[in-house]
Amino acid sequence: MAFKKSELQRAYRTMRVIREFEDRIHSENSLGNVPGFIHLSAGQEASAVGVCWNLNREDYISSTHRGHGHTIAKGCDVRAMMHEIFARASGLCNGKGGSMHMADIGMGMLGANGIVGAGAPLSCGAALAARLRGTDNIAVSFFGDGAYNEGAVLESLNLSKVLNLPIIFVLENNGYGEATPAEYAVAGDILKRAEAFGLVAEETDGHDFFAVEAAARRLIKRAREGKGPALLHSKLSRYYGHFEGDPATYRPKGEVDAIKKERDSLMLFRRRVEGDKLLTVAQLDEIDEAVIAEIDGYIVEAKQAPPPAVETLYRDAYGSY
Amino acid sequence: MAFKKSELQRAYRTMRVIREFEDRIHSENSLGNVPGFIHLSAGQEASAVGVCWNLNREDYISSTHRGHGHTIAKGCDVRAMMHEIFARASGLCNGKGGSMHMADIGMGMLGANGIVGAGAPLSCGAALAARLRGTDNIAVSFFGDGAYNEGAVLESLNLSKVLNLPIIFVLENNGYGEATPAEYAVAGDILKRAEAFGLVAEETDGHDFFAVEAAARRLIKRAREGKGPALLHSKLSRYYGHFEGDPATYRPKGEVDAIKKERDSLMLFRRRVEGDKLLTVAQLDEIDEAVIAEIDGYIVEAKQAPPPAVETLYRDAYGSY
Amino acid sequence: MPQKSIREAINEALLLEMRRDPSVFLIGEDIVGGAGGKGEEVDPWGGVMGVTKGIYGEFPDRIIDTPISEMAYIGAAVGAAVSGMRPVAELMFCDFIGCCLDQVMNQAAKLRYMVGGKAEVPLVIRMQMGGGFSAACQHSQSLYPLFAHIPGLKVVVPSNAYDAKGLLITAIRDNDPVMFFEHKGLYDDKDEVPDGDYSIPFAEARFARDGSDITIVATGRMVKFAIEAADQLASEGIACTVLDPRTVSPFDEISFIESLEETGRLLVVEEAYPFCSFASEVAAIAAQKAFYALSQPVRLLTPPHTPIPFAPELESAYFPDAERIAGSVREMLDAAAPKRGAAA
Amino acid sequence: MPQKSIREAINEALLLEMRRDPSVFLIGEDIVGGAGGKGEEVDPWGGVMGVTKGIYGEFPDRIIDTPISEMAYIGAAVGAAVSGMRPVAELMFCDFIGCCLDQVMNQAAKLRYMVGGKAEVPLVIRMQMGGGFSAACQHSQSLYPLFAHIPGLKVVVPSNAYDAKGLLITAIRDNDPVMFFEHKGLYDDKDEVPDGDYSIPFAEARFARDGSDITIVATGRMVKFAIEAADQLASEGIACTVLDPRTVSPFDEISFIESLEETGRLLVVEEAYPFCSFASEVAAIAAQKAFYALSQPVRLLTPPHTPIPFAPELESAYFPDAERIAGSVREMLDAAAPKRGAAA
Ligand SMILES: Cc1ncc(C[n+]2csc(CCOP(=O)(O)OP(=O)(O)O)c2C)c(N)n1
Ligand SMILES: Cc1ncc(C[n+]2csc(CCOP(=O)(O)OP(=O)(O)O)c2C)c(N)n1
Ligand SMILES: [Mg+2]
Ligand SMILES: [Mg+2]
Repeated sequence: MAFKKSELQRAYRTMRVIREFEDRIHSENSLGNVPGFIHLSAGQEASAVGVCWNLNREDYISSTHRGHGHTIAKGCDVRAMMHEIFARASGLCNGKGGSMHMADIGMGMLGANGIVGAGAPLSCGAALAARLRGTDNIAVSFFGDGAYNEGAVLESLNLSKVLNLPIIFVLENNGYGEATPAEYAVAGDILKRAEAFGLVAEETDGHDFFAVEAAARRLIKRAREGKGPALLHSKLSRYYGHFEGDPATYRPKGEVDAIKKERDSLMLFRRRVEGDKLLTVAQLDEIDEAVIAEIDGYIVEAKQAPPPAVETLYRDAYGSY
Repeated sequence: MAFKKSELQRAYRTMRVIREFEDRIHSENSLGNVPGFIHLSAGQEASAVGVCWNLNREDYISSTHRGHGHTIAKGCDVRAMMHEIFARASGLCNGKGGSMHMADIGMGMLGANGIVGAGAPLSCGAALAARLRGTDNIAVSFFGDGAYNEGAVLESLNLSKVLNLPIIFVLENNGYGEATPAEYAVAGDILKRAEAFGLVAEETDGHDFFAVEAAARRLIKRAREGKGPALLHSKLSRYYGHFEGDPATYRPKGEVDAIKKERDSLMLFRRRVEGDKLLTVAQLDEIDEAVIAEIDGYIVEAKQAPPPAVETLYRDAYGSY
Repeated sequence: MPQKSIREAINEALLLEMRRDPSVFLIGEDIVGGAGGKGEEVDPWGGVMGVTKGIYGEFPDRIIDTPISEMAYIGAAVGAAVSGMRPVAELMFCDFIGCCLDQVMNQAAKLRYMVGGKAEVPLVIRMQMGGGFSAACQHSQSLYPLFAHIPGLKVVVPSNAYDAKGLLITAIRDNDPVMFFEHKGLYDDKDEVPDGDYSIPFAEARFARDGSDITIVATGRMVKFAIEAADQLASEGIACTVLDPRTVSPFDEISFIESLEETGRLLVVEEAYPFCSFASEVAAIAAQKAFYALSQPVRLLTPPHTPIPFAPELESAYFPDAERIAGSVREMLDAAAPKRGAAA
Repeated sequence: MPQKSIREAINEALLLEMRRDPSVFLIGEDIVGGAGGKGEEVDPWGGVMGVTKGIYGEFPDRIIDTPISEMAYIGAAVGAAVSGMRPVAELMFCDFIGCCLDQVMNQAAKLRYMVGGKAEVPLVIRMQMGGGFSAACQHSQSLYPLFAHIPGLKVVVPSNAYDAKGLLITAIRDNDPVMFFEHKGLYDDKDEVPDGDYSIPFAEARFARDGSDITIVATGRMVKFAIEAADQLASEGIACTVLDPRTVSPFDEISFIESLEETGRLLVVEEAYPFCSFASEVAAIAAQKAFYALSQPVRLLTPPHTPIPFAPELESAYFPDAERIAGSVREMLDAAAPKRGAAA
């Protein structure tokens, strides 16, 4: 697909926003400024943005504990997200959810999730709803290599095929589920597993926006046409520990550095668009600077924003009770 | 494998015991004599006996709601089973469990199960225990086509391969999970599903004792040698409704009759051993008669046996409390 | 008014709501039966108890049979609810919650709260519960206390056909996840049930009997037994209030406390396990909020703290029944303690 | 005696039991870490909180990392227990029980009963619970009441390092399935803990403080806060008993009732959800069995009936703390009602 210049700018910008969002939370967290359990997706930007590139607002995604990137890629309010990270009343979830529960149903984002694999059934439901309503909307379920062994995900693969749901399972394989290598925990063959459930399955380079975008486009088109569910195996890496605080000593020395040097998603994108003369270095630098300023602004603001009022604690458990 | 005459007699006898056990419960149930929820395995005898033929007492099996055949094939006390069916103090579970909870840990029978798919993890555990103890014992998990879509089973496939457990998953595919055809509910390909998790998978004719026995033998041998888990897809049929009381109107007319006429496990066995002149008609008839009398004796006795004393209600929830 | 069984009442509520609101759909295992098969009937089962029988004919696209994958399809119902539908999922037996609790407890129940109120989960999960069939320990449980423990869920336990219909209609129209418990032993119980649609508000207990000597709180099948006992006791000159909360969560504390203020005595009769249960909760509310009204110790009549046995003789000793309810009431009234109520 | 943290105490209990009994093994997610990988450390994690760190070195074959498949590996622990081993499984957070409840509730808990006592399930499941980390609604729950509701399970909730070690050793030697709850906020709390092995019987509550004005029942982290409050109140002349049940199921009714008979007042402080909870259970027991000892209404100090919020400000308002405990006690003692106890 030929991208317009503005599209390329938008794609790069979104990836850069994710990276900056994560990098800044990382530093804020090291300073003890961020409450709660945080899982960062730096390194995985291309996959989130490449998949969501093909989605409308009315399409739904579900995400994982490592959900900032997906949430941003789906178009949710980054400012409100940052406020949520800082547990502010003005946060995306009014300070009730935090990093692991970022969600914006109106934007088609069903939520990050503290429970590994739990998003897959939710996305099946959103896909079913789309079908029952007779729209051509689809749903995406993002999950990790570790989650591929959860009953919730495995049952969902089967259910999605039985009901011929318009859903794409995006397995973001960063090589580890917490401290456990995927090679240990995922037996057999990743693509064949999905294929054996009757899904179409493809593998893609999750560091490369263009590869992800193209693969997702094919699979999503099929799904919109009622041709059924698919799995996209997106191979990528995370830059930080499993959670903020994890020194990641289970990774071989130098693993992350090598990837950063050779397969960084922003670097690959730049290389491609600069090489093909689609965007100039200056144009890209400008985006970088703007994003750095934007995210910094959010952080400054979020730090000063008021926390939720204590009375709100008692609200929102029910619509009525 | 060449069977001794006494072995053939034992195999036939066990299958006949299962058939008679189920047929008689069916008639007793129609008369309102049997309490509780009953699922009969008539038609599925060859699979239970063919698999368990290769097991020692120290090997473990887990079973399903449709567990009488497996329990008998594993060598549990048929008399005590019948007493359990009639809810007697002298029952296999002292009248506490009934049809859905037949178990005899000492005989390596971890239990029928009221929860679809729940036996698979239990058998993984028994297999793990065998490995930790350094024995060459194995475990078998029997389950149905419907159960092949349960998270518990799917996770177990993966876990068994990751831990290289000595376990055989025996998928007894009788074409239906309750009123739902397997073609509808099991997406994709049955063998490939297990293979995609890294298991060895074979298909066998579950009506044919000799076919099942041979296939199970190969897979169990591998497992005993530490070569890992396998799945045996045993294709067969059930003769009665899903549970006692189900008129099974979801089955095409004549389906069961045709199978009874052409693929009945006892008939196939007889045809083979009579044809090969391994056993005579008279020898087989003699077994039939003896079994009929035996089961009848159990029923007569069970009907007269005393129910459990009410005080026993309060026992056995805990070893100590 | 027409007499209808609980089975019919529920079927009718489902049909009426499906007609009224196109976003209502049903999902579950064998709630149609025979999917993709070659049987002659279009809906050979209609659920294991025939509750959804006949709906397929009118709404073939809105009643969906799934594989045996509770986590996936209950979760799909949650996902469909969040994205704007009103699913009514059937979990065949509440005992199977062990296979899908996460989607109920961590997703459906918490979604609204965790996003600061900016989501709705208009989901109903219908489940069978209860004993009396010798269905043994994995098919006889009454696990509503487990659900009632979880904030974010509403829990409904109807005891008769009229209530079942009206409460189910309320449940379907409610914007929160509602766990709807149907006692397998009551499906054939008949009652006067209007044909049209009507709804019964949550947290409004029903006074099944009025009497000033004692308050008996009971749910589900126990209401029936409590009424039997109360009628027997009435002939002995003992006047019992039988209070059926109908919804366990939210619970109608007001009616309950009012009743205790009148009677001063409390017997709670429950079919569920006793420990950390709804029976405990009712007693705890009394001890907190109607303490001075109570004239004597609260009494709970429940099964023992054991799994449910198979043998009919054991099972009938396990569950409370009318006789034991009446016996408990008599013992309470015989107790020497003076009535304390107004004095405090 | 050496000072050890709860983390150390648990690690030590595990090691001692593994040395003593070759059938004890550990299974869970990342309880070693780095399985099959190329990192430099042999056990880079030792569990997400480092509790099992160092065990791999001594017992590489008896500490097993699994895929993220709670139903399968918790079920495998059940199966291994039934077939003669003594597994200690770790469920990283008790919140994850939603993914494996069936194996706990319908298998482990019921197996012994359903086979008429002819099976044993010597299984321990260790789980993190509790709030205070802004870990939000799916990583902060204290779900022990849910487990305590299920007959067949034992439920242990230690509040300090000495108890944690002694109770875990008892749990491992016990022949029933034991749910062992570790509060994530207490792992670093230190206490005098002997090096050798010792066991603490179940159903023996600990009197953390003795006092005749009121009985405060508290578990887990709430014990710490209750002690803080009691010490503060002591300086105001109010004498509190702080009763730590240590095991929620079985519960030490005897000590509890004895204490109520002395104090006549009951405050239950719990971190778990309030409805159908252990707090309700304790109050219900009081209302049934210590009714005449009570001089005033029972009081429960618990979180509200909502999920757990993320923001630190909300979370700290959500959970009881020492100040609110002290406040509740003062209010209770200020209440006008005369002490009734002995009179009745
Ligand atoms: C049901 C459940 N089990 C375990 C956990 C703990 N946990 C959180 S993230 C995680 C690893 C997930 O790995 P993967 O799916 O590969 O995602 P990644 O973290 O690599 O993005 C685990 C085990 C959980 N949150 N939920
Ligand atoms: C977790 C769970 N879900 C649903 C049921 C209800 N149920 C009992 S048997 C059965 C069908 C099982 O089908 P299959 O595995 O093919 O075994 P079969 O009955 O054919 O032997 C179902 C759905 C159950 N007992 N447990
Ligand atoms: Mg991963
Ligand atoms: Mg079947």
